[in-house]
Amino acid sequence: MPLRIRDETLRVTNEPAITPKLVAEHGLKPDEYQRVLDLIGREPSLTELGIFSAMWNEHCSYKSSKVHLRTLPTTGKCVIQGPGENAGVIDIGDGLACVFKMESHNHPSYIEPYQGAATGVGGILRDVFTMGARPIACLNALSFGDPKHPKTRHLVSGVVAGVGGYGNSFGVPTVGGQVRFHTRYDGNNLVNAMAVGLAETDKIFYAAASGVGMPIVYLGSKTGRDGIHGASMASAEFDEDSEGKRPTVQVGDPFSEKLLLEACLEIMAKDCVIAIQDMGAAGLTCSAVEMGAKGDLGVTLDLDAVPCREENMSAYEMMLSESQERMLMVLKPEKEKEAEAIFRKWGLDFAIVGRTTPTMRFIVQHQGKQMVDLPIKELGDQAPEYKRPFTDMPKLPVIKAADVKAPMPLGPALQALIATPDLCSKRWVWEQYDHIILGNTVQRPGGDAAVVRVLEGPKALALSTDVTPRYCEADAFEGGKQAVAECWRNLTAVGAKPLAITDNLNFGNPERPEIMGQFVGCVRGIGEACKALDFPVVSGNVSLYNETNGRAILPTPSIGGVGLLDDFTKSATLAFKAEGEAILLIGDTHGWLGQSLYLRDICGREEGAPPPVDLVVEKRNGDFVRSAILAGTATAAHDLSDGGLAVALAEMAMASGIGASCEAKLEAGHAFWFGEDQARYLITVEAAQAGAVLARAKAAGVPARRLGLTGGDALTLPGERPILVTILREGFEAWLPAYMAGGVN
Amino acid sequence: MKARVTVTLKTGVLDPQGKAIEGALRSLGVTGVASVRQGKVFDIEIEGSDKAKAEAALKAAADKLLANTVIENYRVEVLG
Amino acid sequence: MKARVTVTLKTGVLDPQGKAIEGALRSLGVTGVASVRQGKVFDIEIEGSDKAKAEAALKAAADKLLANTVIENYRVEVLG
Amino acid sequence: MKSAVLVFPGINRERDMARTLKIISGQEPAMVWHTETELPKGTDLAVIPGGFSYGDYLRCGAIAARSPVMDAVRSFAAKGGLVLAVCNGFQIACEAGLLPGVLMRNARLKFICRDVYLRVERSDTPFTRGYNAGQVIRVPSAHGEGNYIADVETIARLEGEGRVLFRYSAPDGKLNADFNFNGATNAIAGIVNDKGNVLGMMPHPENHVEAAIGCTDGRGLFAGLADHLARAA
Ligand SMILES: Nc1ncnc2c1ncn2[C@@H]1O[C@H](COP(=O)(O)OP(=O)(O)O)[C@@H](O)[C@H]1O
Ligand SMILES: [Mg+2]
Repeated sequence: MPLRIRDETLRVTNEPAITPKLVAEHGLKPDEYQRVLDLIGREPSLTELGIFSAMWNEHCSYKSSKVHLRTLPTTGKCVIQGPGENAGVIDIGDGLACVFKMESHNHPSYIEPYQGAATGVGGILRDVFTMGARPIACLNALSFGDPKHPKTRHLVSGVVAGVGGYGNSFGVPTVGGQVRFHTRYDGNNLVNAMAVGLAETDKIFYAAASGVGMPIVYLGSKTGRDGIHGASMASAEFDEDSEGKRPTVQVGDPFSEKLLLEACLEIMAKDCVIAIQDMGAAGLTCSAVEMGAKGDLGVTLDLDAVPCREENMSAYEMMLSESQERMLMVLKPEKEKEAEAIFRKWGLDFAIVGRTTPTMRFIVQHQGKQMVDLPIKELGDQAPEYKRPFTDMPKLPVIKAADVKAPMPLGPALQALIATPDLCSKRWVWEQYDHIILGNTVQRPGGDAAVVRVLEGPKALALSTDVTPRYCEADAFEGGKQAVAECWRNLTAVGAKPLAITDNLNFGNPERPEIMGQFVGCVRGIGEACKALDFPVVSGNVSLYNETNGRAILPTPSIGGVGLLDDFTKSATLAFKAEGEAILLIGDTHGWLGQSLYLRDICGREEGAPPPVDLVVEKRNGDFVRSAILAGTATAAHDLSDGGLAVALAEMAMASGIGASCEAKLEAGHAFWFGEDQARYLITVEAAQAGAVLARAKAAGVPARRLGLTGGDALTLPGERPILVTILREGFEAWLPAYMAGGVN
Repeated sequence: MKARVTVTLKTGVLDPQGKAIEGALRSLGVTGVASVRQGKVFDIEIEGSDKAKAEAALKAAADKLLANTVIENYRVEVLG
Repeated sequence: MKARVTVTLKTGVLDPQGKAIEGALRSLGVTGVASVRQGKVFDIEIEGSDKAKAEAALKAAADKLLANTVIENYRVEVLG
Repeated sequence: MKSAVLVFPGINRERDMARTLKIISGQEPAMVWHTETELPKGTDLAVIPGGFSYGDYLRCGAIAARSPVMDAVRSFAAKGGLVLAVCNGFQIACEAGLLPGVLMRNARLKFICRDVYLRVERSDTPFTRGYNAGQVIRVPSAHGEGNYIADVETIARLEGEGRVLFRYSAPDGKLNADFNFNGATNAIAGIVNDKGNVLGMMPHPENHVEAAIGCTDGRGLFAGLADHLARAA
């Protein structure tokens, strides 16, 4: 590697020489370092190397994923701001906007589950209120290893406490999410956190600086040596050693974040702010460079002004610190005093640490020395971009229902299924989250989508996170489609019109063609579904290198969807409402057992092609269900997903305490009851209306059939002994608390 | 036997509690406090009288449960 | 100057956290633990070098804020 | 009803409380910053809302209890003014010496957010006149430290003087350990001071006042207060 002469204008005497080893430790490949040299025409200083390493790592630069992400549909009638800002923004009418995004904090949560999860929630909340929105809800999608793995219980306990600890104290309701277990997450659990906020459409704040000579203000908590290398860590694969290395863990301070929220919103209301950017991954570096680069301006920072909580911090450390609860803001100069007074009132640090310049250079000064002098645009835009080779996995065979022997009758199979780690109630988790604070939670966790009233109503947002990783593993393209379709379906099942999504793409090492193949396949599937369902992507996050010793996680593209209800009092819930109502099954049932939970957890076979998703049918069936809900005809609604028809029926019964009996002439086959065919829902209607609803479905080209009637205190499947709803509930509620108490594996 | 395990935050790890307490002391008019770091103590009653065994058991307890060794240090004292 | 204030629960005051830790230790296989009581330590950096003055300030801090004297005792040590 | 809602750094249910006061009384409450040394003139109900004042660092409510505005609340209460302290507010009131006892970590050490059933012990107080004695109401609770503890004499006095207004119970009003989810002594969910003008309670009646949001069992408390104040005026 040709090392060049040090630049004499950078008189950095106390920094070590740049060696190939040091370059490698910064995660820069030799060709990437060459790119640095070509770009600046000299050897970088250590601080500069750190800055390149932070800006050009996978986490910040999206170098492996960018080319593919560009293919996603990001525009639509409701979209105000698509990907590229701190969060996506959509128009929900009445001058209001919904601001939302999902982000991962996987690696930190494995190393220190409580603080890792907590700071993950803190980070995504900052992304949302940086844009001028008051957070109104959080969701969390969690994937853990095999329950039998010795670390799993500890991770579940810490992560859940951390998500709750931060959100509860900050004061935002955590209203939904997912929890799954699979041995492929053993060394790499996933913590994806989503935040949703509300703003006025004409008061959205962006990161792009404007105007030369404007003061750049540092706000929030002081800087310490937290999480230096954090961003690089998020892009590095784990090995046996990394548990020993224990990089500096960031500690969350939800109290300071709450103060920061109130101070920021107050300052924004006073019209003081030109641009604002939170300090997330790669802290001061990333935020300063982005503000300048997006605004076509240079930035000069004076590190002597940065509020530090530790002594003798070097420029390198200050530039790369990931201390939490900090912001950078470009202020209207005439508002300096006013802004400072607001921050002082909230007990937060406020310091002018730099200015915008006309030079397009990123300059950092510390103790009278110039530590950094880099071209600001190139730092962001010239990051390497890879078209990594990828291979598609061979298609798996379609499993014929006739080839799957039922190991037990339907009833016991149903009871066993709803007591499995993936299907059991997640009450133990969401009861640790304050899901009602702010007084707008219309539908709490436990239904298909959470429903959160907007201001005083009647509008409300429906929120859901979804993905079925085992489908993605079996067929990335279909799995990507399915993740979006299921999210759309969950929003539809409460009666909402799905508007837009955020995606959080969690995969293994993209340098392996088969992993890259999963990524590309899923992104294609997501894009196709988003187009077909008019459900654009407005924000997202990519987390790669989730693998340990060469074993990757299941491909897990979490989808977080937002839907709109014009009148939340019309929203549907999944609980049966009354006895004697007709239960209708919407959508076609072929009995698709491949990759079903029945096949995996009852028959012990994790096999076959996953159910295909027909997006046209998906839309037609969903639109029909939504209109039945909004017309008030459907008294309850629930989409069918994991576990199929029998599980969905049981969930509706358990939510209400009312039983159901199915018509005797129905198929008794396991494939009918547990198959996971897509685009299906269950609704209930008054018995007298059933005929009319079925006729309407027929006219709309929507397959629909009558399953039976609600009533009694037991669920009766055809040819089976009735199962008391209370017994179903016991099984459903038992597993997770017992597991966490150490009682079961 | 009585024993005490003291758990404190490692240097450099943010201590939001300590920070809030500093501020509160200042506004209560307690002067001269430059910084506060908060930790935990566990006062533990141990059966038997084998000091070495007790110390080993406590170290195990601290490692497994009482301290989060990613961000905390601990100290075990068997007081006898 | 460095100082430490240790705050512990008064005897007789129920300590759910300590109880839970006892149980957890048992299930982790740490044997011989008869009881656990959890308390707090505050490691405080004091300005100046007047030990008596420091002690007075710390007592004030503990009385006014660090301990809830309804249920807690405290002990002040100036380590110098 | 002229109410004042205290605002401490880190408090986070002040908006919920303010909205409820407005819904029930039709009057916007005054929001009072913790550094104030007086309550607004004419205040007839002071409310210490829920949340995480000062992050619940040190001890829940400890730091807020020592802020300037609490002196104002103490003298307001001493003159007989009505004080409603909910959740973190209850913790603050105990730390401030307005109410006896302490709120310790929940018995199972976890933060729990769920609807709980409260048995209303008596209806002849300004806080409970909107209910019947023995009535069971469903209100949400959301806290990690609500396990009420006091020394034996204090508990005996509270019980003897009829100062326990709310207890965690089963839906049928029976006391049952399964429903005393935080492990509070005698299933105590809410108590008043010796003069009966300061109520501290852990659950959140302010989150159950709208049918649209699922339940209106919390209304009685606020409607009762408004009624009491209207009659007193
Ligand atoms: N981590 C979590 N946090 C909050 N709520 C959760 C979490 N995990 C699951 N839930 C809730 O439990 C319910 C069932 O979850 P899930 O089976 O994933 O629903 P669906 O099949 O409708 O997508 C949902 O209401 C969901 O929001
Ligand atoms: Mg669903």
